[in-house]
Amino acid sequence: SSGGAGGAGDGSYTIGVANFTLSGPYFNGMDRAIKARAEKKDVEIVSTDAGGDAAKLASNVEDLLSKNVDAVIVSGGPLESAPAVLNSLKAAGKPAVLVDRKFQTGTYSSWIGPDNEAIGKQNGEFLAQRLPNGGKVALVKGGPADNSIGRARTDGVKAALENAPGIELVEAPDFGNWSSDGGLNVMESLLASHADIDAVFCENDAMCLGAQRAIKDAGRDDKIVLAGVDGQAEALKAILDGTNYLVTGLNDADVIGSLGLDRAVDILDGKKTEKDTVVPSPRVTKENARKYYDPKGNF
Amino acid sequence: MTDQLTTSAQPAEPADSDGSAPPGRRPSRRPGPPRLVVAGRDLTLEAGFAVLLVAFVAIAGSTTDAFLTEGNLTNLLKQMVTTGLLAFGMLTVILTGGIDLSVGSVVAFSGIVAAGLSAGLPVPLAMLVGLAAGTGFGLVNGVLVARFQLAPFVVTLAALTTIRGLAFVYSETPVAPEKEGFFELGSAVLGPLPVSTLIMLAVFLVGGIFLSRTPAGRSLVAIGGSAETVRLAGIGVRRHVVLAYTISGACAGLAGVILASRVGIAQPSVGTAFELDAIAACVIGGASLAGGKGSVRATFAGVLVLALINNLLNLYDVQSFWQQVLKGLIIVAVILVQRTGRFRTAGAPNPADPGKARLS
Amino acid sequence: MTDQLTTSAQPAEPADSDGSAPPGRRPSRRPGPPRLVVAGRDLTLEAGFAVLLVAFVAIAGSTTDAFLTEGNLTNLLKQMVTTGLLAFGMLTVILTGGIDLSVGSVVAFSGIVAAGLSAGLPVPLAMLVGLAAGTGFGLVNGVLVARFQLAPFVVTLAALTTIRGLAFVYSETPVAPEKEGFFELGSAVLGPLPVSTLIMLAVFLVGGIFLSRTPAGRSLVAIGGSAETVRLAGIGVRRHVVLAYTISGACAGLAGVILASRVGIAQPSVGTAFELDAIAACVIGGASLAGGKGSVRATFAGVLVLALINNLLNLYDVQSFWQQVLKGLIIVAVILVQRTGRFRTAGAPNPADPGKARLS
Amino acid sequence: MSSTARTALEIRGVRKAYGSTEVLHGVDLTGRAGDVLAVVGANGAGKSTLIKILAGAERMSAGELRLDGERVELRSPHDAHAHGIRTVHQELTLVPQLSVTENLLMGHFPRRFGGLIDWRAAHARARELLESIGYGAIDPRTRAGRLTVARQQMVEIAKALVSEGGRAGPRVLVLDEPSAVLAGGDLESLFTLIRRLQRRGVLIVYVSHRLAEVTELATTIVVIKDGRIVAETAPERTDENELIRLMAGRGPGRLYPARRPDAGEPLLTVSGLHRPGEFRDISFTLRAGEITGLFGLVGSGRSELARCVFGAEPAHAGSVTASAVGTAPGSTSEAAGASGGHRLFRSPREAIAAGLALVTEDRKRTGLVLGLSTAENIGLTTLRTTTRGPLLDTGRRRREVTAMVERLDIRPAHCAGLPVRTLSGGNQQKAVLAKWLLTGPRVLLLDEPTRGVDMATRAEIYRMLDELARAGMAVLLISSDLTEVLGATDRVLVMREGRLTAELPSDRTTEDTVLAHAIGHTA
Ligand SMILES: Nc1ncnc2c1ncn2[C@@H]1O[C@H](COP(=O)(O)OP(=O)(O)OP(=O)(O)O)[C@@H](O)[C@H]1O
Ligand SMILES: Nc1ncnc2c1ncn2[C@@H]1O[C@H](COP(=O)(O)OP(=O)(O)OP(=O)(O)O)[C@@H](O)[C@H]1O
Ligand SMILES: [Mg+2]
Ligand SMILES: [Mg+2]
Repeated sequence: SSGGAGGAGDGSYTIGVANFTLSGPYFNGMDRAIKARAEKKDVEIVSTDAGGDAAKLASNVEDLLSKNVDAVIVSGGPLESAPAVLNSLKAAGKPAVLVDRKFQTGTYSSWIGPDNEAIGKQNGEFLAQRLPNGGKVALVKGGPADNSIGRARTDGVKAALENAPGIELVEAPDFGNWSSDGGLNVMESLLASHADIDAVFCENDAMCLGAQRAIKDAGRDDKIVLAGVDGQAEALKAILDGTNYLVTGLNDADVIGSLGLDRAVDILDGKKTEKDTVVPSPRVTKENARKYYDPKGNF
Repeated sequence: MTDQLTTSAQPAEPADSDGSAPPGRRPSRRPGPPRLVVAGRDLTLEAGFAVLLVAFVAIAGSTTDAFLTEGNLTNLLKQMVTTGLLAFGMLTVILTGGIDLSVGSVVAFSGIVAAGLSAGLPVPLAMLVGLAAGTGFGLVNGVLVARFQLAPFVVTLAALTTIRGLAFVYSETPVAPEKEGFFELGSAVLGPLPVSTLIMLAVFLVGGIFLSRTPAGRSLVAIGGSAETVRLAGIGVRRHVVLAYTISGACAGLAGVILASRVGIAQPSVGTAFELDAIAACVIGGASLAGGKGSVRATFAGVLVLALINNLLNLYDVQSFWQQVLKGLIIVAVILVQRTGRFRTAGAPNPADPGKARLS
Repeated sequence: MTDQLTTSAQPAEPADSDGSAPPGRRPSRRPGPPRLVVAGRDLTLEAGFAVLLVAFVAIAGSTTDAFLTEGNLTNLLKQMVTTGLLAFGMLTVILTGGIDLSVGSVVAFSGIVAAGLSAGLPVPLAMLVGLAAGTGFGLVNGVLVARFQLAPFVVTLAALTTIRGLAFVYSETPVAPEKEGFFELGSAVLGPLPVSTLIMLAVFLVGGIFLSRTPAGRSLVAIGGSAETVRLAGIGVRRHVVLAYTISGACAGLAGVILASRVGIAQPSVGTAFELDAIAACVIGGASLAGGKGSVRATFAGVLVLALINNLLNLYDVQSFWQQVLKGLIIVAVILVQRTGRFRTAGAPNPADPGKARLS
Repeated sequence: MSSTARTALEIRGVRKAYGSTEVLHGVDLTGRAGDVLAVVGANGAGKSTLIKILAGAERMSAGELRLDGERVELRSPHDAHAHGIRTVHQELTLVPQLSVTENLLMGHFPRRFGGLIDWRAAHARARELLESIGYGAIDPRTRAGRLTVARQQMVEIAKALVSEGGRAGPRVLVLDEPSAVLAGGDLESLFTLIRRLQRRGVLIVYVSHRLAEVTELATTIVVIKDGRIVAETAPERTDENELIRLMAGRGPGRLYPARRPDAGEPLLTVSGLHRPGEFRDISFTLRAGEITGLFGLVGSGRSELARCVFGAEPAHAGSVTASAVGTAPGSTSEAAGASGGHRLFRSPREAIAAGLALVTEDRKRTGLVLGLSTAENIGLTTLRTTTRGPLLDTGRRRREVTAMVERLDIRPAHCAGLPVRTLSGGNQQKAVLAKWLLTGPRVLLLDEPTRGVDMATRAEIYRMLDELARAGMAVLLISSDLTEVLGATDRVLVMREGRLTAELPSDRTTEDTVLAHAIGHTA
């Protein structure tokens, strides 16, 4: 593409996507969901990746503005806030649609994302039911400590389990870095220091998949159950197969991504839209997993 | 392009050509490749980079409209600031034969401290504290390396980890300063130029003079060539090594403060892998990790090359993962072209010293 | 502890003492600090590490019940595998005076390719392809460094970026192999020992023999000391440098395949900053980034030290960012103790060669 | 000099130990202003150690040092400088990346504008300094690493004369083998300089293995043996033979073995070898049983020529042919040809395979791997061949190395496991020689092989070369030492500015004649 303007005139838009990072499957899936949706709607997409660098995200957005895109979808991932990004979009008068991550500060046009605390709560309630006589629940966090998405999820779980009878919570001291190998390592350490874990909650499915492997290697897959978040295809499959991976909270990158694209187009078309949209995160268990399992999905 | 670079990439004495190339008289006394000498300074290496950059710009300008817009050029200038500041500090350390891996963590720490303190202190003071924190970390690194004779790689790797941890200890969550004044440093412009870019340019200018024209600067370079020689010349080696790490820490502190101001929020997790870009800029600019060899101007060119690569890949709409693939390949291509030019001019790949050559 | 280490950390030439100390005869012919010589091998450095590790274990075992459980020890053994494999490959490269920053990306690429191909190919074959891919990347790195005389740091930094990109190009999403056979390598045990750990030990054993007892291994070490001397002795320098990077690539490929098998799912994003741990292990083990100096056994001890630090910090339930702070401080403490021991035995901090000392 | 001159330097009971090895066992020395105090001794006797202590580079374990009667402590080189002691160390210490000016004026730069270095003035001062001591040919703006070893040595000497403000010279000038790489006019310049400083009342401490030089220059000669002073004498009261006996503890014997020219068939033929900027149209033949000397002034291109013959550097034109005779069982291949009429060794490996060996002039950089043990260094050339299966044959290696250590009398006798770095200079040189002898060469090229080697060892090396030649080897001895180049060889090739200018029979040629050909003043 020659980087030309889409412009509302001929009805075709060019929309920029500013990804904070693409190196997690979730964010990557989001990016591809946006692209897939754009293809259907005949919108041109320019996607950028800041590789986890907040300043680069800001300059990527500036690069996008240099290319005269009509709107920018910001997938901020673990980024708490990005005033520079929102300011430059505001200054250029281009709509800013946030997907997944809602920034704490700054003005944006619209946000579409999950309620992370609710997902956590929902998982916690599931585990409380599962462990009526109490038990030890381990929490595997993604980190780093400034990641409020993860914190919200863990807080949700804690809120649901704190008052449940006989439940003891164990927080892994180290972070799993949102990846399967990280989840594996953290779980191995937990298993070594706690012989009596009954359930594990991980802040995302990738870590849970690693944790599940550690539990299996330790030969304790008949005693420990797992709960994750996201609805990553491999996790859905594990749930569907009837393993000890029992539940996840769907945080569907496909849905959020395509809604985000739709929202951007709606705004450009001048339609009146909601400002903040919480995408529901249904609880996925063996019963309903088939409905959500799509091995060829974007995530 | 290759042809023009032939005159450029002579290994030369980058650090040397700054200082010791004689003013005036007999511009090309040694038989050898043609060299560009202006006002007594040997600018062959720099001229080569200039040619490379002009080529870059010409190609970019003629193939994508977005490149030569004011917005994009300003953007480019801003994007260079962090890497530029870090690269200058890194260069002083590399010249002594060391390395500083901790700069990314220092960026995070200084930024978050400055942002955090700005709530209670006047903004300039809070920023100064951020800068001072970076300087202090650099000092500690320097003392561990010089006084206790520890390997710079391990010392600064440990510092990378520790300082990152401290940034989180200071604040687990991102800090968003309230005062508008905090954002000025990062967003102010002077005419067409961002103030942050001007600060970086000033660091390169003053730093260049420091390294090429002051006894302390020359001692740093000499230490990288042979610390023992410098010691035998009655010059305090440790003191200068400490100085180099302190400069690097100060540059990282400054970069951290500017970055927080520019992004508008300070995160304890910012700055991961920043050290790699900074080192890459130095090495693309011909610096040798063995020490004693490196040029301020060529390092600046290295920073520019890296920023251009990123900018162009974005403008050409290259997909993220292919960007990574291409970025690596382009870097190799750039140093290969540089090296090839060197081969040609030198007649042969200096077989007398392949060990050094490999390291450089 | 310090006292015991006094006998340990004599600078010596660790790699050297492998090959050239004649077995048998005159166990302690050199007057000097007490040295531990067993069966003609000078094990002073290793003994020092052993003391350090025993101290570690004793303290850990007596303060936390969880440490000396079978489960935890098995964990420890498993968690060493990746760093161990990467560290051995890194050591061969460091011995030549180079560095390989690309190992983390190679881990990701090999793992994801092996996992991806395992759908269509027999598992061992798919894994072999993963290993071969790593070897191939190492070969390319080696050729760029040795044949084109490019700086190892930039070449492998570019490779880091490019190979990471290629991993994503191969598959943007994690790949979960279907076949049970894929997980065997990572989870199988032989008696109390994980097979993956045994593989790593075998690499260290065979690799140690390679470096200390074969012409090619000795050439690698000598090249790091003085490439020109080696070239004039009629030994092909380039070939050996290529070999070193190829070994590093192969080790990273192997580590990637084992990791994917162990985790059960291969992610293109795995392995970020793995190179830092690998380099740290080598340097904690006394290797010099200037080349020519490094010990296989001490590198192994370095791997163990790093794994123990991580393990203990977890067992003591230290919060993540304090873990980071402490990890850095402990690393500095370890090399400081090592260095202090060295000072004592050598009588003085060898002022004759501060440059080298700083680099080492 | 007059015996009434004040005592400038007094050393009492100096001891030095590395670890638990004591190298100096209580050395006493006295030097008066204007003296040339020559310190002689065998390799490893402790001369350089003593000098490092004087330079503040090493600290003594016990003892005291007085300057002009006043006790001083030298904690660092800086202290030594502050007391007016300047040193030229045995090993070159220039920073190769920096210009000559920077190396010379390091720590003493002229400045302006509140601290900035005035480079113009610095270069001018460096040039002035070099010219004032007769080394004006060196361009102060050249990178030090580009200079030949000899020129670097000259810069080292000049450097020792720089002090604060570049004016007042040193009180004590310590020279550790300054002449080892100098010849002809350059050596004369050094002597002139020493005499001039002497007249100014500077105490010169002079270490050298060239006894002729020592007896010519010294006012007092001190013999050091195994870390002790064993004799103190004046040049007029002693002779070279006595000195050698004092140093070595045994009679000197003949320095040069009697040679009877007995050239066999040609083993190495060099013809029309050409490398632009370094040497032109070089042709010569080395024959079995013959020792050929190659003399020339510094920078005449001898080292480059040797490296080129050995395949370490490419040539522009010409050929090198090694033809072997059937006596040696070893490899007897011819040089591999690149194209017709232009046959050269493309790598040292090919040259070695054809029976060549090259002892380079810079042992620290190109002769040894300093971090490795002596045994490993000696075994380097035979690394690929001393194997059993895929592994090194450590037993055979050890036997070979031990035999070489004994044959060349490398000290200390247990050096095999020691880092070669800790050997004294002369013993390092022997280790390099040992490395090459292990390959069983047919043609031995030696570039300044006796640099820094004591008299007794030199005699051994000459005897060894004689032996090797008698056994059918062709030897090329590159040297800047006129006496040596005539004494130890059968014929001498002379090189000037990259060309061969003469071939002279050693036994019928005078030093003056050789020098005349080297300088270009032939009748
Ligand atoms: N750093 C060191 N560690 C251990 N031993 C050393 C060290 N430096 C020198 N030695 C030993 O001290 C002794 C004296 O060495 P020194 O260099 O003073 O001899 P030298 O008289 O200068 O010999 P040469 O004529 O060969 O230069 C030698 O046996 C040498 O091996
Ligand atoms: N005035 C000079 N300045 C710098 N380099 C010089 C000068 N004269 C000659 N050279 C260089 O010296 C080299 C030839 O020196 P080479 O070492 O081969 O001579 P040599 O006769 O062996 O001298 P030496 O006695 O120093 O070993 C050439 O590469 C040449 O470029
Ligand atoms: Mg000496
Ligand atoms: Mg020479």
